[in-house]
Amino acid sequence: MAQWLSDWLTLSPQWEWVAYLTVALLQAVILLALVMTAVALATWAERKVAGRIQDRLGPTRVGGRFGWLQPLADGLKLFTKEDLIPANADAVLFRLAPYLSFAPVFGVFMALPFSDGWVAHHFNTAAFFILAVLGLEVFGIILGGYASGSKWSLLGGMREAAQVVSYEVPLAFSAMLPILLAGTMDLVAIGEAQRGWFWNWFVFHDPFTFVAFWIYVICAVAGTNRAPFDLAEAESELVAGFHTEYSGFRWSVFYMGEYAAMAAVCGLGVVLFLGGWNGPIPVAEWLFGPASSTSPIVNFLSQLLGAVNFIIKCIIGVVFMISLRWTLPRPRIDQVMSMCWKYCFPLAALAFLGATLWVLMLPDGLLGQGHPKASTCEQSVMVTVERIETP
Amino acid sequence: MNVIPGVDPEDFSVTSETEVRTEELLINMGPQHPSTHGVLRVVLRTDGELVLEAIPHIGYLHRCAEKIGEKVTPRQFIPYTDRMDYLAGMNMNLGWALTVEKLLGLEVPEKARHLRVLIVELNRIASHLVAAGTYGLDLGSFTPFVYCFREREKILNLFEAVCGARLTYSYITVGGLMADLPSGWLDQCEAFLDQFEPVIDDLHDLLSVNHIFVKRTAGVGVLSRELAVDYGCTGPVLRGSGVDWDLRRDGDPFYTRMYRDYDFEVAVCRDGKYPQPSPPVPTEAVLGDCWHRFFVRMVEVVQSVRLVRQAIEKYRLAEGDIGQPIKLNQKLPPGEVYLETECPKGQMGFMIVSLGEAIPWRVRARSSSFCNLSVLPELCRGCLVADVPAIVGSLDIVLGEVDR
Amino acid sequence: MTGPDGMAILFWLFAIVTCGGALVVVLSRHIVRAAVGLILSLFGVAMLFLLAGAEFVGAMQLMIYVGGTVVLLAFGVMLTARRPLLPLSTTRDQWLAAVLLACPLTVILVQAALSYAPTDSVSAQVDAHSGVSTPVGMLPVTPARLGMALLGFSQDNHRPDGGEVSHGDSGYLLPFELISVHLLVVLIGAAYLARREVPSGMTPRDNQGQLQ
Amino acid sequence: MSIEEIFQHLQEKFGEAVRPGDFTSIDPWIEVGPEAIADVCRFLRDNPALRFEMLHCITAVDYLEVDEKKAAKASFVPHLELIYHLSSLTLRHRVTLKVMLPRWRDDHPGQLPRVPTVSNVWKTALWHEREVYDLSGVEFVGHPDLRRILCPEDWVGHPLRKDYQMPIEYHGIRAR
Repeated sequence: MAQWLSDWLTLSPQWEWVAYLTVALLQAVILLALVMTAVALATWAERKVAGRIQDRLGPTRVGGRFGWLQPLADGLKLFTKEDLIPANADAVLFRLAPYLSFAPVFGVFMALPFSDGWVAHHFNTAAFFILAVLGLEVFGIILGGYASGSKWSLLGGMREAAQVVSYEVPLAFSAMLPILLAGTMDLVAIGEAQRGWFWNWFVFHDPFTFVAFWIYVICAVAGTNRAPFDLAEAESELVAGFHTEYSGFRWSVFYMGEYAAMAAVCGLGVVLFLGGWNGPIPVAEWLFGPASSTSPIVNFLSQLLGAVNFIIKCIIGVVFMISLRWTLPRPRIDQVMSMCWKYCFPLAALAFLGATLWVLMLPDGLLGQGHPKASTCEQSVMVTVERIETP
Repeated sequence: MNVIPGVDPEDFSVTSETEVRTEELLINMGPQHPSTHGVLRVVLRTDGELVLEAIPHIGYLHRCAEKIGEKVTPRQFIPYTDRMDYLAGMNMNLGWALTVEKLLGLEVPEKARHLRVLIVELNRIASHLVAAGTYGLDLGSFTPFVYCFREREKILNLFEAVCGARLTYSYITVGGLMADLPSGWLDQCEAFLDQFEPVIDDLHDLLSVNHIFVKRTAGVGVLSRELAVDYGCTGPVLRGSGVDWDLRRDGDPFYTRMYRDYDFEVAVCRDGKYPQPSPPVPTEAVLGDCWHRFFVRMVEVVQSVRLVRQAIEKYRLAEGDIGQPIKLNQKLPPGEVYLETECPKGQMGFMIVSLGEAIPWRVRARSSSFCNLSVLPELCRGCLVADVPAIVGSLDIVLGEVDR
Repeated sequence: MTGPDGMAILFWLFAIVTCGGALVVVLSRHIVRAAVGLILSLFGVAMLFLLAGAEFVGAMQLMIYVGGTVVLLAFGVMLTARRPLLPLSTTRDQWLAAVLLACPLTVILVQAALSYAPTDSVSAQVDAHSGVSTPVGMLPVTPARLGMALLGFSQDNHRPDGGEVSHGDSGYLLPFELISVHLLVVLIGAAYLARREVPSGMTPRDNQGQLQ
Repeated sequence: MSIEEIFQHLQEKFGEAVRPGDFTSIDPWIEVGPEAIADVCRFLRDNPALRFEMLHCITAVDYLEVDEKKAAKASFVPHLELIYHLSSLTLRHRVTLKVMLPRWRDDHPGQLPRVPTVSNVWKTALWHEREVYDLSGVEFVGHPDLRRILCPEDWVGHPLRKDYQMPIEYHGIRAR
């Protein structure tokens, strides 16, 4: 796109970077808009789904029939609320913490492919980049807890950070299985590998990836401090954990960070395990012929259909996480920690081992008919070796 | 335990080599606190996550109702009994009314007796619903709370139709009841009971057999039989420890006469099984832990529904009217009487000492939550900070009753 | 991705962030601000890697340093703080020693940086995937190649076709194994050091018996 | 087991310290001397034939006619009564014990009457005795931690005494 823009502006070479910069900014704005709508949708969905689960209506007054403008109303309220900084808080860090916890999650969307070609920046190591960036979010929590100056928010922050840090390990481990199956860390390739009918999705590839998927779900929920694992708010004397002292806009940034993280983790899970933009029935292939057909319009339409598939799956994931919150009680902090280290992590390791054995022993799947494009382990080795030979 | 005697904890030079020195923390839960069910202040001395000692402080809601009892006639004291356990106003009224009737040697007509059983058992259901809902809240699940309060609203609507009030009824008074049932009320009540039974199963699915709930409550705050009796715990807290004792069956004859022709089972865990229409007991649950205390209340709700249905039949068959309460300033015979009744929280005892005038000489209220709460330090020693709300919630205390 | 001077702008931006962060670490009297400064400087380094097209190393830097080490440092600092954190005050002679050490080091680094002959990147080979232009001489670095190198398939020099593996050809398998064993030992050591003797008196969880 | 048999058991063991109260009233009671209450309670709990495991409550009733007119024909001499309600869950019977105490020790107003504690027999007495001390002003000798439980720590006077006067103000809050 950048190349096309610079020709259109007929810029001489050394001014080319202006075109690249504007394209980058454009993509950033689109992504920010997308993240904001995702967050707004998530907050609205949270209140509606919670209402339905509890046999009540949820917001219905603000804006039209189903109260769909409620997030806007919340946002407005939060922006106009007074933004106070506690007396013995560390002002500089207090201001920095919310943005330190929101920015990484925004980074995740940069590498997340919405459809075949629709990815802000095509990372070769997208999955690894996303896991690394998700790790950054922890520091926002620690800083928020510390900078608030009160013993309780520090305790809350520490407790939540410990949980997030310890759940990242099984999360990364279970996310490695699709990488193993697809042979690369490039999410677009992983998505490609799951084309065709829904049984080509990695979650149905073999029993080990199925187990890994559910471990991924648990760790995703725990890693973003959601639902049954929101320990900090639970403890009676920690009140609201690290963001007790925040109010107004800063608090809403933390709030957005949480929902954006939820959407990001759902998105990653969908691409890794549930076939990303490939719908359960390969409609795109029937309608628009093989994937990379020539005419841009057809190409665009198939990518659009892919994006719709992806977004629907993400919505289902988010609604699932929300419904978890309103049905299950909270486990205790030591139960959460022991579940992570005694159950999730060993199981993830076992699943990883099982998947590798499965791939080696049954290269083309249980029923003998191969996998559309997924290169098994040795194949990926062969592919890499050939590529090396030809400089 | 890890503070070495004679060493000033602030002195850094001495760090016992075997031990990473952890700082003991004094955490102050309450008196305004989301999970202490009212103005209860618990000071926790903790070492990291571990609670070394829990010291409850009460008295924030003390109105000295007993002193007021010496200034008003028994019928005028009824509204004060409502404010003691404000979640079970009817049971409190009944307790006081029966105590004075025992002193007067008064017997209410059949129709009034059945109506009293009906109203009191409905109030027990409402109180247990609050207990179950707030216990779900203490452990983090919000939905059961909403379901419980939706059902409780329907009961409060029924009470509002009967006596005009939703919380402090003053409906059962000495010598009978303030008014008879409005027409059509019994059908509404039956309609409520019919649609209420499936909700109990929902609550069981949401809480009693929910794995995380069981993990949070089974084996936590175990109260042995001897300790429960020693601390004078009564009601679901006593039955949760396996003691087969229910005043409606084994109480003072003057009180058990009221339930003489009703059949119900006492909700207690007899060799691993509860009275039947209830899910199985999970394996991790130890007799006397938070789970059992919670489950006893759920089983009691089922028994109360049975009692209300029988009371409706008997009320329809009983002829005559519900009789008249005693005059406002009727003279009391000299004497001293103590009577305990089975309230949702436990055995609520009332004592009246009269020297022959209309105003009693001394009024005494023995509160069940007062004794149930006194066992808290015993249960919280060595548990985790996250267990304290679970234990306090399982005791189901109401501070109005504790402080009187 | 961007023309040569566009790249320069971004490079200078991230360089400033890195050096600024480092300065904050050194000069700040407040230990947590120093930690944040460390985060920013390591973040800057990660961005420099990404700018240079080495996505894998950039992400690795992010995950290990920023996500792991500094969080560990923050945990260590905040959890052991007995009373509000003491301000770090460096005395006069410490400054002297620091400057004496720093000067020769900077001289060496600057001299090395200047003497490096910039490759005349004539035609930037734009990578189809990431759009990162890498000078012609270098092969596009992908994690697959790194993985292979670590597992013994030598990447840096072209093996004679079909010849057996000569000395020095076996990639980085040995160092890879050595490091992992070393890390394991460190892990176990740390766990052993931080263990907590169960005090002889009350075993903390005698009635529930789960925790210890 | 009826009140007479219980009294029989106590009579044999304690003889003079135990006096028959009133067996004909609605709630029959036995009178016990102040200094023997702890031993009687321990005996009632431990004796296999009696086994009173549960102490329901301890009540203090203050007999003092405040206004002079009625004081003349009051049917009682001013004194303080402690009433213990006990019951046995296993043998399903109840008993009420009474202890007669002077309103003030050696009649010096302000010196609370003394009674040995039963908190080492039933742990529920720990809080009940604190409440009686707090509201009615009776000192329980041997109680591990006798402090006020319902009124604030620095409250003056014992509200349930008949001659109790509400203070004018408490920490700046007007009370009367």
